[in-house]
Amino acid sequence: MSDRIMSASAALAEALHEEMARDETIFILGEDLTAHAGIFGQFKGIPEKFPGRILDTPISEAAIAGCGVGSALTGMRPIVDFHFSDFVTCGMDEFCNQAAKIRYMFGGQVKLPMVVWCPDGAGLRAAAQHSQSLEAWFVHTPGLKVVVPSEPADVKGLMKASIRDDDPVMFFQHKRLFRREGHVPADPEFIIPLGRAAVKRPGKDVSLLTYGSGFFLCMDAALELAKEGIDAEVVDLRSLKPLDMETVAASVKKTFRAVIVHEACVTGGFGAELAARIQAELFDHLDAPVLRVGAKDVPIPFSPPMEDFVLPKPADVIAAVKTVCYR
Amino acid sequence: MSDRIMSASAALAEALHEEMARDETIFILGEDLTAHAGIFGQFKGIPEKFPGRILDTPISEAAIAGCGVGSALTGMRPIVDFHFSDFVTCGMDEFCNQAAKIRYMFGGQVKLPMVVWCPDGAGLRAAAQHSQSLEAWFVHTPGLKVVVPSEPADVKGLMKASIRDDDPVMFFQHKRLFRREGHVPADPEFIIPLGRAAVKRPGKDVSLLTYGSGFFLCMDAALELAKEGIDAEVVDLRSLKPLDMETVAASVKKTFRAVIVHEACVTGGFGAELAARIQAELFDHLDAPVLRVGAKDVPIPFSPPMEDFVLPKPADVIAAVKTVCYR
Amino acid sequence: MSTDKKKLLEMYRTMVTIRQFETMAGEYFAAGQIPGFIHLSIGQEGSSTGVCSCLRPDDYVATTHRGHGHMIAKGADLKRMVAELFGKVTGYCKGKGGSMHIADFSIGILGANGVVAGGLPLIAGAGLSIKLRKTDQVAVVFFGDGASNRGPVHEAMNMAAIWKLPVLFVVENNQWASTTPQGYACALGDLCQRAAGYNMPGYSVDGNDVLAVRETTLKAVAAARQGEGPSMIENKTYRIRGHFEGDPQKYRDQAEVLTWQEKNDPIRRFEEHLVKSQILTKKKSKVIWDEVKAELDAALEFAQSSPYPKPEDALQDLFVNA
Amino acid sequence: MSTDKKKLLEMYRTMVTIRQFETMAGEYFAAGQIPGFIHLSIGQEGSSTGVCSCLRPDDYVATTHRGHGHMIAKGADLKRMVAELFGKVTGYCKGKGGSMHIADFSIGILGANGVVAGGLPLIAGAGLSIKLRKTDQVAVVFFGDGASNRGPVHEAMNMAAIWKLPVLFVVENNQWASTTPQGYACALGDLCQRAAGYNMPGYSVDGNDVLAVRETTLKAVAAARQGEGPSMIENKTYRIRGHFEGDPQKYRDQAEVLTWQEKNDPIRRFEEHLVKSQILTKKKSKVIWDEVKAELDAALEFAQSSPYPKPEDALQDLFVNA
Ligand SMILES: Cc1ncc(C[n+]2csc(CCOP(=O)(O)OP(=O)(O)O)c2C)c(N)n1
Ligand SMILES: Cc1ncc(C[n+]2csc(CCOP(=O)(O)OP(=O)(O)O)c2C)c(N)n1
Ligand SMILES: [Mg+2]
Ligand SMILES: [Mg+2]
Repeated sequence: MSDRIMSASAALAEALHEEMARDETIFILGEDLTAHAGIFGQFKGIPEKFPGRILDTPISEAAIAGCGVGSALTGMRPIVDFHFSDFVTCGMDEFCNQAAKIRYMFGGQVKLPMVVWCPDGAGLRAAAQHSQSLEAWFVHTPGLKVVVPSEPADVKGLMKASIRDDDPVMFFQHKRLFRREGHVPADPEFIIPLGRAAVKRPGKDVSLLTYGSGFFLCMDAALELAKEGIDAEVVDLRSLKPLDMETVAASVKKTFRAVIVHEACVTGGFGAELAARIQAELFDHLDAPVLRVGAKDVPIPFSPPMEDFVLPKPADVIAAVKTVCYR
Repeated sequence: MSDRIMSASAALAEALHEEMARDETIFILGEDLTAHAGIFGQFKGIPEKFPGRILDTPISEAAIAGCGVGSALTGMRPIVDFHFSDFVTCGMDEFCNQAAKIRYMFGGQVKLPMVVWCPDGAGLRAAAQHSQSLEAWFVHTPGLKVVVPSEPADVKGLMKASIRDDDPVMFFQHKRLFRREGHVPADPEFIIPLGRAAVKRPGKDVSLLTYGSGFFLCMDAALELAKEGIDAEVVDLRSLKPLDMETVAASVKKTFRAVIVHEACVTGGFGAELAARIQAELFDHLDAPVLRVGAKDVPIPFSPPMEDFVLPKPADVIAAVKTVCYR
Repeated sequence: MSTDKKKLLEMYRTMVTIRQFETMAGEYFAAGQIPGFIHLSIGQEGSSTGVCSCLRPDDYVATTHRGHGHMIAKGADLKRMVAELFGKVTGYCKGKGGSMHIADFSIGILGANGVVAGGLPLIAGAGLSIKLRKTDQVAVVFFGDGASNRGPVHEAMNMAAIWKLPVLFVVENNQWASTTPQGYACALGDLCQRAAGYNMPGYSVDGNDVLAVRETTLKAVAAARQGEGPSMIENKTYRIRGHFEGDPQKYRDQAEVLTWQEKNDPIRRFEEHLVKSQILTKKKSKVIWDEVKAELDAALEFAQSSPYPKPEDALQDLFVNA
Repeated sequence: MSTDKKKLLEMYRTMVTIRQFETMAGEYFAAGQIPGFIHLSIGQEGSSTGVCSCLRPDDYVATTHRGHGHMIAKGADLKRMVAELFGKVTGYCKGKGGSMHIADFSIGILGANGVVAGGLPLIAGAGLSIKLRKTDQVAVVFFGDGASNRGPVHEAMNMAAIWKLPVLFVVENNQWASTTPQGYACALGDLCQRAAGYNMPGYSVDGNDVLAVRETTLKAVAAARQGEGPSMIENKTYRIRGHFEGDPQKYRDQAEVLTWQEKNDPIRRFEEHLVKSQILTKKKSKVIWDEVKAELDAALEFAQSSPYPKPEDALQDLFVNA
C-alpha cells in the first residue's frame, strides 16, 4: 500500500466511508447534505452509498445539535455537520451546556460519542458572519475535545479518531483548504490519536507552533526563513484539547524560541493559552518571549484588500520569528 | 459628600436609578424582573420608580438579546438582564454574530449602546449549568466590550460608564458578591471609565492581576502573604476589553513577578491572554514565569466538597505567589 | 378505562411517593441539609404519573429542573435520588449533579436539565435514534409553560413532525413560570394550539386528573409506537409551592394557591375515584402512605449515612477517553 | 384598490429596477468582479415591492442574505449598493459588508443578515423601541421559508404578539431553502398557519401578484400603526436563480423553474395588469426599462471607478468609543 495524493475533502469523505462501513451506528446529519453531498461536496459518494444514514435537516441549529446529543446518548454515533462554523452560536447551548456537561453532571453514567464537523476560516470574501475561527471558545469549555487538522492525511486520521472517540469532539476544517492536496496513507487503520502533535518540519532555531490553516503559513514562512539561514521547526498541534504539550516542550527545549500561529484573532485565541503554558512550564528554556501571530482583532471584512490585511500572512510569521531571533 | 457603605446590589441599583432618571431612553428587559425587582432583588425600587421601563419577558433568550440589539439600533439604550450568565449560550448568535459585528459590518453607520448584565460565578451549589464564568468567550469576540467589577464602587462606576458607552458591553457581576458591602462615592458623576484598572493594594514583591471574585481571593491572600513578609500588589483590572495594559505593565515593572487570578477555569481563560501579553511585552522585566490561578478544568460540580475543591482559593494564590517568589 | 386495579393502585402509590418525596425535600432544604436550590412538583403528580404510567422501562424521558416526580414515576431508586439531593457520593450522579441535574440512564431518564427547554432538542435526537435503530421505543420530554416560548421548542417540534419521530411533547402548564403568569408570556388559551403549527396532534388535558392524562398519553404513545409520529400534550395543572424553595412569591395571591390545593389536589381526586370505584379503602390508603413513608425514611437514612464525595472526585467523569 | 397611478408606476419601476439590478449582479459576479457570494431575488420582486410600497421612509426593515430587492424597494441608492457589492470604499458599508451585509440606516434598513432568521429577534427590538418611543412607525422583517423553522422566529413572533408590537413578519416562501424543498422542512400547507400559534393574524398571499401583496400589507401596516399588534404575511413566490450564483442546482428540475418563469413572472403579470388598466403602454414600459438601465449603468460606472478601501481601513468602525 503506497500513499495516495488526495484533497482534504476526499480525505474526509474516505474517512467517513470507511468508518460508516465499519460501524452502522454512525450517521451524518445537517442542512443540505444529500443534494450536493454537502454544500462543499465534502461527503462525496455518501448519499449514494449510505442512503438513510445522511440526513437533511430543516434550518434548525439548536435541534440539529440536540439531535446529535440525544442520539449519541441513546446508542448512535452522530456526525453533525454544522454548515459554517459561524453558526455554532445557534447551537451553543447544546454544545456547551449539554454535550460538554452531560457525562460529568450525571456522574459518568453515560457516554456521548458525537463529532461536530465545522467548516471554518476566512479568505473567501464571505465577510464577518461566514469566516470565523472559533475554536478557542470550545477549548475554554471543559468536556469538549477540539480538533483542527491541516493536511489531508490529518483530516483523515483525526476524523477517524474523532469518530471512534467516546466523547464529544468539535472538529474544525478550513473551507479554503478543502481542495488542497496531500499524501494520505491507504491503510484503513491509519488513525491519528487525539492529543498527538506532529513535528512536520524539524528545525533548530525557532519553534513554529500551529494548526489548521496556520500550518501552511508556517511552512511557507519556514522556506523563506531557511533562505535567510533561520531553521524553523514546524509543529502541527492537530488537536488543541487534548493538547500534546510534550511535543511542544521538546521542541521549545531544542530551539529556545516559539512563535504561535493561527488564523483566529489574536486576543483570547488559542495562542494565548499555549503562550501562557509555554512561558509557565518552560520559562528557563526561553531565550525570547513567545510571540503570537493571528488575525487582527476585528470581524472579517468583506472587501479583498481589507480581508487580506486582517488575516495573518507568512510575512507576519517571518517578522515574528525575526523578532524572537533578535534579527 | 462622604462615602457610604452599601452592597454590590445596592450599588447596581443606585447606578441604574441615577442613569434612568438622567436619560429616558434607558430601559431594562429580561425574565422575572418586576415581581421581585430581579431574581436577586438587584433592581430594587426600579419597578416602582420607573414603571414601563423595566419589562418582563417570556423565556426567550434569543429574542431578549435581539430586543436589546434592535432597540439599541433604533434610539434606545437597553440594559438586558440575562438571568444567569450560563444562558448567554441561548443568545450567543445575537451577541456575537449580531451585536458585536453590526457596527463594523455596516461600515460604522450606526451605534449599538447596549449593556448585557450577566450574573455569573459559582459557590452557590448551583452546579454545572448555573455557575459558569464565561467572560473569555467575549474577550475573543471583536466588537464587544467586557466588564467584570468586584467591589460595590466598581459596580456602580462601571455600570454607569457601560450605560453611557455607545458600544455593546457584556457586564458580568458575581452572584455570590451581591451582598458584599463596600464604600461607594455619592457623587452622581462618579464614573469609572472602561479600560482603567485600579491598584487596590500597592506592593513591591509580586503583582496579583485579577478581577471579579478573584479580587477578594487576592486581597485575602495578600494579607496572609504580608504575614510572611511578601508584599503583594493587587491590581483589579475591572474591564477586560478594553484592557489597561499600562497599569499592568507599571506594576510588573515594579515587582518583576505576576500571578493572574480569576474564577473561570484556567484553560483558555482570560488569564491566558494576559499572561501571553505580559510575557511578550515585559519579557525582560520578569524574574519568574507568569502563573495563573483559576478553577480546575471541569464543569462546576454540585456537592460542596467537590465545588470547593474546583474553585480557586486564597491558598492557591499564596502557593502560586510562593512559586514565583521561589520560596 | 381499561386500566386494571393493580396498575391503578401502583399509580396511586407513585403519586403518594412523589408527594412525600417532595415534602421531605422541602423540609430538609429548609433545614439546610440540601445544598443549592430545589424546585418541587407538589400538585403536579397527576401529570408525571399519568404520563409515565404509559411508558416502558426502555422508553426515554427528558425532564426539567422540576423533575423529581418524573424520575420517581419512571421508576427511579429513592435512595440514590435522596443521596444525590444531599450531595452524597452514593447519589445517582455521585453528587456531581444535585436536584437540577439528576438522571438514571438505566431506566431511560436522559436527565433533568438546568436549562429551560434544554430537553427538547435532545429528545428529538432520542426519537431520531429510535427511528434509525428501528425499535418501537418512545421518547418523552416534559417542559413547562414558560419553556414553551423558547426557540428550541419550535425547532424540535418541527423536526419531530416532519420525520414522524416517536416523541411526546408534554407541556406541564402549571400556570406560572417563576414569577410570570402563563397568560402574560403567551397569548393562547390552550398551549396545545401550538401543535397545529407543526401539523401534529395536540391535546389539552386536565393534568390533575391522572386518568385523563393516562388516557391521552396512551393514545399518543400508541400512535408513536406505530410510526404515526409525535404528539403534543398539555397537562393543565398548578404549582403549589414556590418556584424554588424559599421563593417569596410576591407575584401571586396565596388564595389562588389555596383554591387549587383544596379543590383540585390530584392525589385527593384520584383517591376519591379509587374509593368510589371500590379499588381503595381509606384504610388501604393509609397503609400505602405509611409504606411510602417507611421507604422514604430508609432512603433518607441511606442518604444521611452516606459519605460526601472526596474533593478530588471532582476530577473524575469528564471524559471516557481521557 | 385605491392606489393611484403614480404609485402604481413607481412600483412597476421599482420591480424593474430590482430585476435589472439582480441581472447585472449575476453577470458581474460571473465575470469575477463581485467577490464572495451573492443570492439573487429574481422572481421575488412582487414581494419586496408590494410590501415596501406600504412603508414610510422612517419605517424599519430587516432583511436577509437575499436582500437586494428589499433595499431597492425601500429606496436605497443604487450607486452605493453596487459599490458595496464590488467591495469599494464608496459602498454603503465602505466595503466591509458586501452583498450579504448591506444596510442603509438612513432609510430604516437595519441590515441584511448572513445568519438565517437573524433579523427576527432584532425586529422585535425595533418594534419594542417604537412602542417605548410612542411613534407610529412599523418594523418589517423579511425571512425565508427555510428560516421559518429556526427557533428565534418562534421567540420573536411570540414576543411581538404578547406585547402587540407594530411588526410585520413577512415570510417569502420561494419554495426552496438552498437545496431543501419547503414541503420537506415543514409539514404545513401554508406557512401563515404558524401565526395562529401566537394568536396573531396570518395571511397567505400570491407573492407574485404585487397588488395582492400590497393590499394585505396595507391592512397589516394599518393594524400595526393603530396599536393592534403584529401580523404574519406569507408571500408565496419562487426563486428563479440558484440559491447562490454558481449553484449547481441538482436538487430541482429546470422545468419547474421554467414554468414559474414563463407562467408566473411578477413583473410581466403586473405589466399586463397596468397595460390592461391603461396605466402603462408597451412603449412607456420600454422607456422605464431604459431609464432604469441608464441609472444602473451610472451606478456601475460609479462603482467601477471607485477605489477599493485601504487595507488599514479594516481597523476602523469597530467601536464608537474606542
Ligand atoms: C434557558 C433558561 N432561561 C431561564 C432559566 C431560569 N429559569 C429556571 S426555571 C424558570 C421558569 C420555568 O417555567 P416553566 O417552564 O413554566 O416551568 P416550571 O418552573 O413552572 O415547572 C426560569 C425562568 C433557565 N433555567 N434556563
Ligand atoms: C443560522 C444559519 N443557518 C444556515 C445558514 C446557511 N444558509 C444560508 S441561506 C440558507 C437557505 C435559506 O432558505 P430560506 O430561508 O428559504 O431563504 P431563501 O434563500 O430561499 O431566500 C441556508 C441554509 C445560515 N446562513 N444561517
Ligand atoms: Mg410553569
Ligand atoms: Mg426559501
